[in-house]
Amino acid sequence: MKIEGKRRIWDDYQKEIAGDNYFYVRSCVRQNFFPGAEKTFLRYMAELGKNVFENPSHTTCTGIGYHSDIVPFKTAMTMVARQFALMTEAGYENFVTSCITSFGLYTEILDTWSHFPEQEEQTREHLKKATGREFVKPKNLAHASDVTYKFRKDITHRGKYRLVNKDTGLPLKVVEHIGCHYSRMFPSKGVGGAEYPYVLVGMVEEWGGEVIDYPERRHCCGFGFRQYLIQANRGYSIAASKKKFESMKSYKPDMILTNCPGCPMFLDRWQYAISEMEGITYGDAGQGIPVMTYEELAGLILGYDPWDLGFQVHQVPVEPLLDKIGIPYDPEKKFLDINGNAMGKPKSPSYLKFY
Amino acid sequence: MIDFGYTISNDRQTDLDRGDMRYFEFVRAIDPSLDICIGCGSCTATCKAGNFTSFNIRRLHTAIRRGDPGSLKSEIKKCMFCGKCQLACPRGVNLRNVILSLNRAIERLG
Amino acid sequence: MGALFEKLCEDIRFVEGLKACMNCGTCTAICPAAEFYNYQPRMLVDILQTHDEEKIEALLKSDTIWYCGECMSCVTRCPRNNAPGLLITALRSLSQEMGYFVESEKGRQQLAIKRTVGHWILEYGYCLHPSQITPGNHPEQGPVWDWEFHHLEGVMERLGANYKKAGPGVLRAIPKAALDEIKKIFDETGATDRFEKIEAFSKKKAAEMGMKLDDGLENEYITHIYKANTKDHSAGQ
Amino acid sequence: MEDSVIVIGGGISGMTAAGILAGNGLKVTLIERNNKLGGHVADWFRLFPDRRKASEVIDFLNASLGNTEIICGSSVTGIINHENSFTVLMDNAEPVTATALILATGFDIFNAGKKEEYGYGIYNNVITSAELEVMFSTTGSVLTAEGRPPSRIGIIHCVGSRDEKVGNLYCSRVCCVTGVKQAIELKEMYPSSQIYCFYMDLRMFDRHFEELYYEAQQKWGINFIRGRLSECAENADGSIVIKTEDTLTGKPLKMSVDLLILLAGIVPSEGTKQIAGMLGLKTGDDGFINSADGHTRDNSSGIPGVFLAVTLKGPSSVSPVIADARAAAIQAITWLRSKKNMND
Repeated sequence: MKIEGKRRIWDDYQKEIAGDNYFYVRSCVRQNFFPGAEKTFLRYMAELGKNVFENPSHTTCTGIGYHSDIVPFKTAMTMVARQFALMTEAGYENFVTSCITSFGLYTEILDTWSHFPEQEEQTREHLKKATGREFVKPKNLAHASDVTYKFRKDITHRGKYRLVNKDTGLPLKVVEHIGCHYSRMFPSKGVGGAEYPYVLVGMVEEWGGEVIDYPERRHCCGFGFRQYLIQANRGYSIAASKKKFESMKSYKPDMILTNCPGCPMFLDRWQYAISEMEGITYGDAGQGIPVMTYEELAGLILGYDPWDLGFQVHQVPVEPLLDKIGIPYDPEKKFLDINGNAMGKPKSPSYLKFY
Repeated sequence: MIDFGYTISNDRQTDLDRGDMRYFEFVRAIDPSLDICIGCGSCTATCKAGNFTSFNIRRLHTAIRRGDPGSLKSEIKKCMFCGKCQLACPRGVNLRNVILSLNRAIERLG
Repeated sequence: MGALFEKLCEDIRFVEGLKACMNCGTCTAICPAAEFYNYQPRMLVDILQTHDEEKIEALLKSDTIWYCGECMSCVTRCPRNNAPGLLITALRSLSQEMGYFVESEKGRQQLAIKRTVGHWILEYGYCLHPSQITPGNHPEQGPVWDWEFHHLEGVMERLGANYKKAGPGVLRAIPKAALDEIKKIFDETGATDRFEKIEAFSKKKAAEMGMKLDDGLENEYITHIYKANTKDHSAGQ
Repeated sequence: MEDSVIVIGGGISGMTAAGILAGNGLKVTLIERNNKLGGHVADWFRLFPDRRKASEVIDFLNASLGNTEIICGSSVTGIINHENSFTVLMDNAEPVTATALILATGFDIFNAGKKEEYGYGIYNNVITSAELEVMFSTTGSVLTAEGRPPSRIGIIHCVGSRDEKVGNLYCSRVCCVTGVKQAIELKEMYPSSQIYCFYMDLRMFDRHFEELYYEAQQKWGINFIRGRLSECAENADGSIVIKTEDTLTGKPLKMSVDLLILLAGIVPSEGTKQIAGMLGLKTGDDGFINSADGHTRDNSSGIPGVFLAVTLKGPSSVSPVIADARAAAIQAITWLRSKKNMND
């Protein structure tokens, strides 16, 4: 593999990312499954002295409903317009989404409006009629991973740890997984384009790790909206993730890094389900391959407590990875509540290790 | 093992790295004319069995050439050996002999 | 031009998605749905560009249009700038509009999505809510989720969420005024109408199939559409 | 002034035109920006469909040049139209003036790196058909990046052709038969190898092309799969995983190959684009120069005294290129001899 070839492509796809004053909108999936990730994003942005504003009245963009086709496009456009209106009312112009599905939908809608201005007009009318609100389109639209990518060097400077094996001194091997809706429809809207996105690679390189490219890197995790939401369709969803694990396993990755809401949850949970269905585990000796979000990884680099980041709600244990880097953690505190009281413990799976 | 209410879907993708080329090699040794097929579909267009069933002779012999004999045994029974495919083939592929050879391959290879 | 094709052309996603297909197969080559279902986005585009009303009606009533996962990988690849993934969104919209979705097993599943994600949007302001991700319906979420589900308030508090409370933060309670706005947007832009159509057509179909269907999630029809595969959807071709 | 012609572009087209003009006693100057004549054909090993050596064609054209003044290593920087004559300015040579111009600035090979998903310039075992010809003609052996003989080879048609994503809607014409020719040559070199061509249509339009395709299937056992390459990735051992649909079975298909050859198409050359700009010649949506009339005046540029020789008008193969260059030369001669009373 010639890395210069990728660098040439990366140079072609450098998008503009605003430097401060962000209007932040949350993700349906991530709030449920990675509450610590969104919290961590706001924490390091504050430490970096950046202003990130959240209006409690913002809501879903309806992306999951839209992509499972119960929500019409007109509705999605108007819901997105309402978010823009909240941004406008708060005096912001830089819009940041926590969710990739949202980011893709916002991008698609802005593109639609530029090609079909009458759609924008109609949306404005719908919004006005339904809510009385008006909006200005954002000057800059970014995903939270874009923003984290932008400040990756600042995170290094404040960081305590690097993605290096403390015993061998070798970089940790990371496979990255990009959400499908990050740049597939609009390659120029993603850092690094659609084929070799650089947004996560840039973080891993900066923080000392080594990115492993593997044949099924571009394959979807298998969420497929209705393909997971309905139990009868989940065979598709799990098969897609399995295909990725089978393809990456010979490279012995130390971890999987993701920028999408659903992907880390599926890549985490499906390792458990595959083990319980087929007795197969990936990674060393039943440990699985730890999966994390870029915020969780940034948090580790910055030396935040792993249990503040939310690793206790991952099914695939991250302790082996923490040990490799040399990040201290207190196993006794893993499942305690905020006051240090016990809340019981999850049951141990049959095959996948449990700490 | 836990029953999750579903199973992991099988992959339909043709994987030429893991293809079962035995049927193709068997037929080829008897009748190499399948090599010159241009995939035009004249055989399927004229096929009597294909007019009354889901039988698709072109798809079947293409799948054999791709090492994918999955539906061979059930599909090949639909052929009525009328030989029209062979008449229609612009490249002169001896399709009747190909089908006969495939039947022999099934006997031999299972 | 036939009536169905004309209706599809009213959808800008359809107009954007259908240019001219040369049957090259780059879409099917990397389509996750094509790997696991009897589905080829190439065939879908090829059928649509015939403008054949009978074929389009059959498509709208078939399982075929419900296999796609809307990952949009096909959009990146098409050398003719077609977008099969966008065409799917237009076809699914029309299938629900016409009530054709209940004619296929995969299409009938729309009611279960409407009664979960659809209702959660209106109730919680988000497409999902942890209180609704029950381990029973989501066994693959595993023992950690099972533990979390039974200690949601404690876990969410530990991780800095603002669970069910006012103000900003993870899983905050969405103000009633905001939820009212969502409802008004839904009424104004056709989502409410679609919900009603999904309900009405599904109720008719449930009766036709002789299955019990009430307004909740625990009934014969919902359980059936949520769990059943009565045929092998990967078979064929 | 004495009738004279400047031929811009020293590929087989320009060489042919110069040879005809010189043979008719005209003063001819042939300008080439590279240091040698022969253009792309000089870098090719064997030509389709009969696999004769490309160097034989170059030798023939060289021998025909007669008294042609040859200026190599100079790019044209400007053209002055004096109505009755033209002065061509160059970066590395003195200006030249003549009474007619023949433009033969030709094509470039599509930059396969633009098809990012094919990994050209990233994955070591992805090469172009042009690079394969260089391997044939220099070392005479074709090895993988790891130095091994390839046991499985993929040949990809339509790279940069028939593809709106890279802005080229047109067919490059020569790739189909080049792929078939190269498949046979590789099979000759490695009889136990498996060779797969991935195509959408096999456009065997000219004499003996279809026969070559037949020979590739019947004699050499080359596999043809109807499906356009969707994407590539690299295996740990450096082999390339390719994904396509076998459209005749309707299933996605993947396989690993040791070497992947991209039949990179034809695009208007930089020189062609520059010349079009200098003279104000009209180009089509495809970037190639439009002649005055595609059927009846295909060698006329619309500017009196300026004549066009394919392939600046679009992709073409060797024989038609030579025929078209001869036609351009004859038309220039006719125009000059008729005392320029025709408008072209």
